Amino acid sequence: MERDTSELFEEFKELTASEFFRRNKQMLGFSGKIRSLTIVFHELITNSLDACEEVGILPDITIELKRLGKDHYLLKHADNGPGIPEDYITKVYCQMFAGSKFRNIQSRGQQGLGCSGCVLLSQMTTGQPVKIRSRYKDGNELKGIEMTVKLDVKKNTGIILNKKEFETDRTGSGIEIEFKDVSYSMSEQGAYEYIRRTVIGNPHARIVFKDPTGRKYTFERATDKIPPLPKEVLPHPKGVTADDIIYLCKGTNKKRFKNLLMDSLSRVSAAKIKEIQEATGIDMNKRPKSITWKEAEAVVQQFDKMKFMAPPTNGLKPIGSEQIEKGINEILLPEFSTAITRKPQAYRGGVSFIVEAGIAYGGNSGRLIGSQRKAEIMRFANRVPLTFDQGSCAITEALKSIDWRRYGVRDLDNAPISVFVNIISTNVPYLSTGKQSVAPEEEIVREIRQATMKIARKLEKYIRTKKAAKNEEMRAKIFEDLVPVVIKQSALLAEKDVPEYNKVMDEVTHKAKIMDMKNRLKQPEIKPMEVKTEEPEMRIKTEIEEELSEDENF
Amino acid sequence: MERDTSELFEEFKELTASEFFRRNKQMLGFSGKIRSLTIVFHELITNSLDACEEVGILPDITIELKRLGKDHYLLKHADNGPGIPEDYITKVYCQMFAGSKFRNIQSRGQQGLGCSGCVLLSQMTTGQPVKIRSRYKDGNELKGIEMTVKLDVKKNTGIILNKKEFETDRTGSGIEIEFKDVSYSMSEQGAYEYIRRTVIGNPHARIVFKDPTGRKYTFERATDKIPPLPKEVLPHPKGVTADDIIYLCKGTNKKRFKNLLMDSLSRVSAAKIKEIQEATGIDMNKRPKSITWKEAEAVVQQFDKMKFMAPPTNGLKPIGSEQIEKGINEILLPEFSTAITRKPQAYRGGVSFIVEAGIAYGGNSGRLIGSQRKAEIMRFANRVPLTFDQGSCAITEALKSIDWRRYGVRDLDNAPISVFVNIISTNVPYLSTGKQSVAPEEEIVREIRQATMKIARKLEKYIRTKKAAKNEEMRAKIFEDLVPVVIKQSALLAEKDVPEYNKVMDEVTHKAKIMDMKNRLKQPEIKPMEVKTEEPEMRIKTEIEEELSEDENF
Amino acid sequence: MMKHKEIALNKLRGMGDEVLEKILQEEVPSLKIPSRGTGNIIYNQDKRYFELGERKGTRSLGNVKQIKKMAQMMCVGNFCKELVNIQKTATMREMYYVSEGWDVGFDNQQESNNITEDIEVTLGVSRENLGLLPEEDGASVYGDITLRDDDVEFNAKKLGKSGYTIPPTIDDVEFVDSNVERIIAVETMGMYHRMVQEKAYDRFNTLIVGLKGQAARATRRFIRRASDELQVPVYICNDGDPWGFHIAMVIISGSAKLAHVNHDLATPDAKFLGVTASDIENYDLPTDKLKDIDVARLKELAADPRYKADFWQTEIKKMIKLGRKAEQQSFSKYGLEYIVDNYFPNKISAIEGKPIE
Amino acid sequence: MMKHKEIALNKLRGMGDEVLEKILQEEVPSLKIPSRGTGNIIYNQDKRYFELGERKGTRSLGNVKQIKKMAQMMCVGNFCKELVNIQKTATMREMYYVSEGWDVGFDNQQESNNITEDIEVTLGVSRENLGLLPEEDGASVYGDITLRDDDVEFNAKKLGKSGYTIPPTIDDVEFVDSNVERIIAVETMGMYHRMVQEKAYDRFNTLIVGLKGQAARATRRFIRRASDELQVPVYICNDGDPWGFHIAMVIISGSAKLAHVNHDLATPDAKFLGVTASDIENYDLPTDKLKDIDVARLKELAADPRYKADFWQTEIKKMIKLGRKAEQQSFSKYGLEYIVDNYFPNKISAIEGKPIE
Repeated sequence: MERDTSELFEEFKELTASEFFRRNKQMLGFSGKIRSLTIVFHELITNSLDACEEVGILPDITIELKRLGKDHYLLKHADNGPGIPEDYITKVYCQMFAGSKFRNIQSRGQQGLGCSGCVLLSQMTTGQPVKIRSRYKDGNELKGIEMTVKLDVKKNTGIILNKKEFETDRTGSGIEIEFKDVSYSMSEQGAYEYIRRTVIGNPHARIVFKDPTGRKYTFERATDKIPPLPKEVLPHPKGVTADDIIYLCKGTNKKRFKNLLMDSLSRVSAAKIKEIQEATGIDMNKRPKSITWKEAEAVVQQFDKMKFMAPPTNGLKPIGSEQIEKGINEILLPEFSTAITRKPQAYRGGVSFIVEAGIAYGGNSGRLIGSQRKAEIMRFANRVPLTFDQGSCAITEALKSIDWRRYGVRDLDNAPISVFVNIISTNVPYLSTGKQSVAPEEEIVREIRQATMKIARKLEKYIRTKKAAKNEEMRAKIFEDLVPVVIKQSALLAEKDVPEYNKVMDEVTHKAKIMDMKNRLKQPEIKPMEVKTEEPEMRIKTEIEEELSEDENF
Repeated sequence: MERDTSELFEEFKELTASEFFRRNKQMLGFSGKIRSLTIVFHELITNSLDACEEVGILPDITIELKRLGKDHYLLKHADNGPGIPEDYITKVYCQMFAGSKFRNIQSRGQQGLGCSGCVLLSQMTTGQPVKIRSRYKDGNELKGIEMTVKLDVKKNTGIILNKKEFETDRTGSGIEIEFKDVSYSMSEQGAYEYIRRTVIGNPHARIVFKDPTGRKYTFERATDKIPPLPKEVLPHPKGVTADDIIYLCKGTNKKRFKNLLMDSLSRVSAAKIKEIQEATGIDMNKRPKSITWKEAEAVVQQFDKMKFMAPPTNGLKPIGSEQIEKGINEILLPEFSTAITRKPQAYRGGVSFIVEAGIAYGGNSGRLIGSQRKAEIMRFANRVPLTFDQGSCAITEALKSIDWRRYGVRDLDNAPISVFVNIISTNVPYLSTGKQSVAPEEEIVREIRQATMKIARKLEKYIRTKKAAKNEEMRAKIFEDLVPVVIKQSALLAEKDVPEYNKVMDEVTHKAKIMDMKNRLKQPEIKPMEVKTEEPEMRIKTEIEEELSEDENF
Repeated sequence: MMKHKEIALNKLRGMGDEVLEKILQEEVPSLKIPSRGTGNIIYNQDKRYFELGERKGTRSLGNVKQIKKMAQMMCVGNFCKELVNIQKTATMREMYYVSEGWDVGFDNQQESNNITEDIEVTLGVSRENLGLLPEEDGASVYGDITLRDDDVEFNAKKLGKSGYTIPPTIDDVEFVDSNVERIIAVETMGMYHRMVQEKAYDRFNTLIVGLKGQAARATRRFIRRASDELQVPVYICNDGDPWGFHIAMVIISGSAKLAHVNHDLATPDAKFLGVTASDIENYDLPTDKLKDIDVARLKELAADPRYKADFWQTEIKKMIKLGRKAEQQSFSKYGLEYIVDNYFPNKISAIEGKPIE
Repeated sequence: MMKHKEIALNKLRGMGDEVLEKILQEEVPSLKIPSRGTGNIIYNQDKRYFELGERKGTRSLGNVKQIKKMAQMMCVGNFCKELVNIQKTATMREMYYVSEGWDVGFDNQQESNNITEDIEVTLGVSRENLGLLPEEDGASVYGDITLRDDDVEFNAKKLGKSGYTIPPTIDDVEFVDSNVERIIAVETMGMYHRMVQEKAYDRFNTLIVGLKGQAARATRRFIRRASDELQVPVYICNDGDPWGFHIAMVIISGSAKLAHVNHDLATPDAKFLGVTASDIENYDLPTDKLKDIDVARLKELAADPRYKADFWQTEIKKMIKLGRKAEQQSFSKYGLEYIVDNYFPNKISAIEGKPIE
């Protein structure tokens, strides 16, 4: 039965990334019908938001989902971002491991798998090509190009089936893409909830969504403030490994090791270089390519011993507590709300991050399950809603570890509360490929706890004052009822007349105090957000669909 | 603040697979110190077992783990498999997405990421190259080659630092590889338990393991029967998608579509081809390359409507109930054990699989936690132990859904029971990248339930008989005590003498029955497995280590 | 010795004989015991109480679950034989301790109670006739009745405010004389003292019986004998809830559990006076909400053959509809004397068709 | 009207007056109520029973938690005033229903009990003197004592086997005549009937008191009066366990809960006869294992000032060491008559220093 060795290796193959992921699509987050579609929404929306942000445009996103058959949908997506130059279109949509986001910058997407992954899923389930429209600035000119493309799985490249230019007066990109084996759901894991949370976490975005029933939701932006452009942040010495240094050395053009360190890492000054040279004995003027692993390791060990300024944080751009409150208030119309944006912190010694938290209580806070409002946790990383794998997430862990009873919430799960947490970082430590949960790094969990407890104290104060006012009123009622009884019965017992007792009554009921408390409980007026919901008119369905196709975004 | 579009795309990059996974090592299962090391053991051991099986050799694997510092280990691994031809060594160890196991065959590993992933992890954490030794048959000659290699991350290829040939009289391959940031643990998730379970699932393998304290464990094989070589199984028509057909069409040299279908899929006969042609109107003599997605979809829809023979199952090679019982008995020394290998079934209409299950009760079954034995579930897929993510696994789900009280086990979690389940398939539906849990496909869960309940009935019978024998004895005792009382008191009441009553006593106590039951409870003798444990002698540690290095496998 | 005690002795001897006979024939002996299971408790429409049917169970020497009980029955039999012989009585608790010296003991008091009941039904002899008495005293009685116990004669109106307490050995007490026109039994001692305080015994020329909740065997036997021997109507007034109803019904038609002795305990002519659901409405009484368990119990009663009369069916349905229950003492809402001044005269006059004061 | 009832009326009036005075002065009225908390219940070494100390709590009109109770106290006060005026009594349950018509009601029976107790301690007047009586009857008494209740005179040896039942209104009963030499109280009615059956009343010339478990207020008052007025020793024989010990001790030295009335209820000269731990050993009685709760209770007793006598300390320690307890009726192990024939004569003779039969 023995076989020859060479015979065994006749079957040896090399796969491209596309071939690999075609066999392992769950590694792209595509598992389960609902999840698959939500991941598609996630990839397209985050790409649009990132693109708009990079060029400082207020995002305006249009999505339409049409049902073509059972588990079969056509998705049309368009934005007003900078568009994609013609040469890059197939790279962005048809090549895995290609992308513009490999820098150390706060961004929503990160892997170079997003768009091409969606195209791969479409092609695997429908065999159809996708249609891309890009409008972009070419020098001073505005250019429009429409392409129909396929992904060549064996080569991990794109194939252009069709291409035509068109005139345009603005920038933006859009895609028309078909899927099978996916499904649209209103559940917490579904695409609609994903959009709703995106709007809460990105109050500057405007999203128009037309769902498969033809109902059109318009989420207007809550603010016209363009979020500042995040900046690339150089890695901090406390956060690099020997392997990172070797990798930097190999990819650099710098002539001297010290220049490489000072230019590629943050907080490394000439004085620090000197300190390192003295401590390690390594010649800092060496060519980077000649640096050995031992030397790299020695440098990293020295980094660990040295003091550096905290990592720079100007690259991190949080939403801001005011904007969060706005987002929460306008969507949830709560009885009480509060938010906080904390100062930057670092985890694992060198990666800086910012935690933002918000709490909404009462009103439409929480999730309506049956007739009861249950608490909901809205997790975000760099403003992107995290939808799956909540069990193992740092945010969940931190919130569950809080003793909510200390903040007047007897049973968190069954309270009408929404807790919002956003983690901002150039390098969010996701737990798994799908980037749906944040690793419970000690510093991050602690910071989320601190932030949430800080605002929970405000909630507690609100709940307490509200309760106290109610108690005072009940208390006064008791005296009004019982003082006359005591005095009447005493008179009967003593066999005497009932005396005048107004003064004693005034003293025991404390009326002034009650008025004062009621004043303190008043909330500022909230203007509800304009979520325009347009029901499809009662015409035959195809008509409605046709009407939408005329939308100039497609 | 607006930036130019072209400026944005200046930063556009294309990554290699190695670069990608260097940034995303958790996608290879490398997260957490204990888990990382267990995954390394898993990759190396499964590769060895697969390789031996493919050429029909009884596996003989040696692993030594040396502690070099805190979280820093050197691992030496060697097997007696067919070895790797010189030209393929760097491909196997230094190139991601390259491998020999992309066929539709029952095998342990599958992704072309195993060995190269280990090398990547080693290099990322230590910067060190790895040393490979391969002994293989080159024509009729035996050749030995030793190489020191590194992985070129930017190019996803290997770099040979050093190479020398040596003489050898046998085949096999071995590796010396260093890791940092990993740790060795005796826990259920640790490397030792992984080996122990491997031996239970692979009773034909011999594994010698020397742990970081110098203790040497020798797990002798429980059987000399070489497992049959699994065969490649062609995909079943019920299990293919339109995309699969298009993919086949692109990669084929066949001239006619019908030949492609008949040769690439199982159970597709000429008669079936005719049926398809008639139903779909597609010309079956067309060139495969000209097949459109629509046509492929039509064929798949037709497949769904047609009846085919069940998928061929001769490619699936289960362990066999007898071998499983042997493995269980010799490791766990149970009071009672039983195992079953079920007939092949198919899930999702076209992927065949076999479920094997075993139960051990009493003795060393279960896990010792404190002084109590708790139930343990030993999950396997294609004989490979599944260590992580047990919560969502089909095996866990199936076992938890069984009402164990019906089988005489009042509280499964706290019973001295080990339940063994192995799923054999050319295509085990793993839930996640790490291949640590099996998706709860309806058919698989049902089959695991059926298999386990079948053997649980035997367990129940054993427990019941044991209990019944005890009850019969207690029963007899009651009669011996009470018959005289009744008769004496009756005589007193009737004011008469006490009569002779031996015969009645004999009738009510059933002595013969008790003897019979006791005979039925006897278990066959079990010879405990030879797990030789050699403690390091009390010499200075370096001496022990040097002695081992002389082992000819390295 | 009284005749029924001689019968008891003969039956005890016979039980021993039956076992010995079988042994001599080399057969496994067994006893037939009339079943006390619900299936064998039959409501006799004519007699208007529960009695045991024909079904019997077997207790065999060859059955592991039955032999211990069989041994216990023989031991209890011998103990009772001795009690009857020396003309004494013992409590069940005393027997339980005496059994320490036997070849087979009891695990607990309940077990010895069950075995005693087994003997009662097997031999058709009541435990009182076997010399075994319950610990509990019976009800309190106040009013004009002269009794004789052993040599002592006394009148239950001349024994102080608490009246006469019915002893477990009531069958040994002779009813010498009485001129009362009726008997009124009430559930609580609170109500009993209220009636004594308001001199209801004179105003209504009645015996007042304070039941203290569920009526003891001795109380039921007393009421039955009083009904038979004094030939006057018996009225029962309890709390207006399913439990009050049933305390009355057990006096009237006996309990299922004591089906084998109901022929001596039940007083089928006794009448339930109240508190009824109609009373709750008519008198606008203070009430409590019916609990789930109350409603469930009411539904059980509605299906019970003892309650099949229209009166009961109507009142039970009305109470469920009302969803409320009321205590006897809730008439105090209208003042302490109201129940004696108004309620009793109204209700009893309505039944008897003439004023009673 | 008896003098103590006049005192009660005056005190009730005073309570009303106190509140009115403050109102007239435009101050928030409050009442001082002697504390019934454990900290204010003090064992009086000389008197040998618990009484209340000097500590007092305040019930103020200005306190939201106190005003309702204050209103309830005033209402109960007016109800009692009426009862005393018309010379009647009512049960607590009746008052609870009467309170329906008041301006402030009770949520439950327990609340009205608490308020009644508040009034008792505040005014220093017992509830019986305010016309409020518990529902429960007291113990059974058998033996030669002649009593008079209202106009009726009777002897407790001539009332049938169950004897005389002590009514809640025992203070209105006159002790006319008695020739007994002692009083023996027993915990269970089983033992009571055993003693009656064995004619212990004649053989020991004693009153037999059947306590029926924990002694009611009326029983304690009867024993105290009998001890005072007949001038004979009182013996108590209970189960040999912490609960039996404590039933005896409450008769002897009163309960903490009723510290405010112990001066009328306690009988400090009464003696505990048994069952003691020594009896268990000496008579080799059938026993049960002490449960955890029994041991905990025994340890509590050992620390209780009422048990500080050497006798008690020794017996409690011995019982803990034995780890066993025994019931009164367990003497039946030696035959039903054993306890009357042997145990009582032995134990009482030893105390009195002479044979008693």
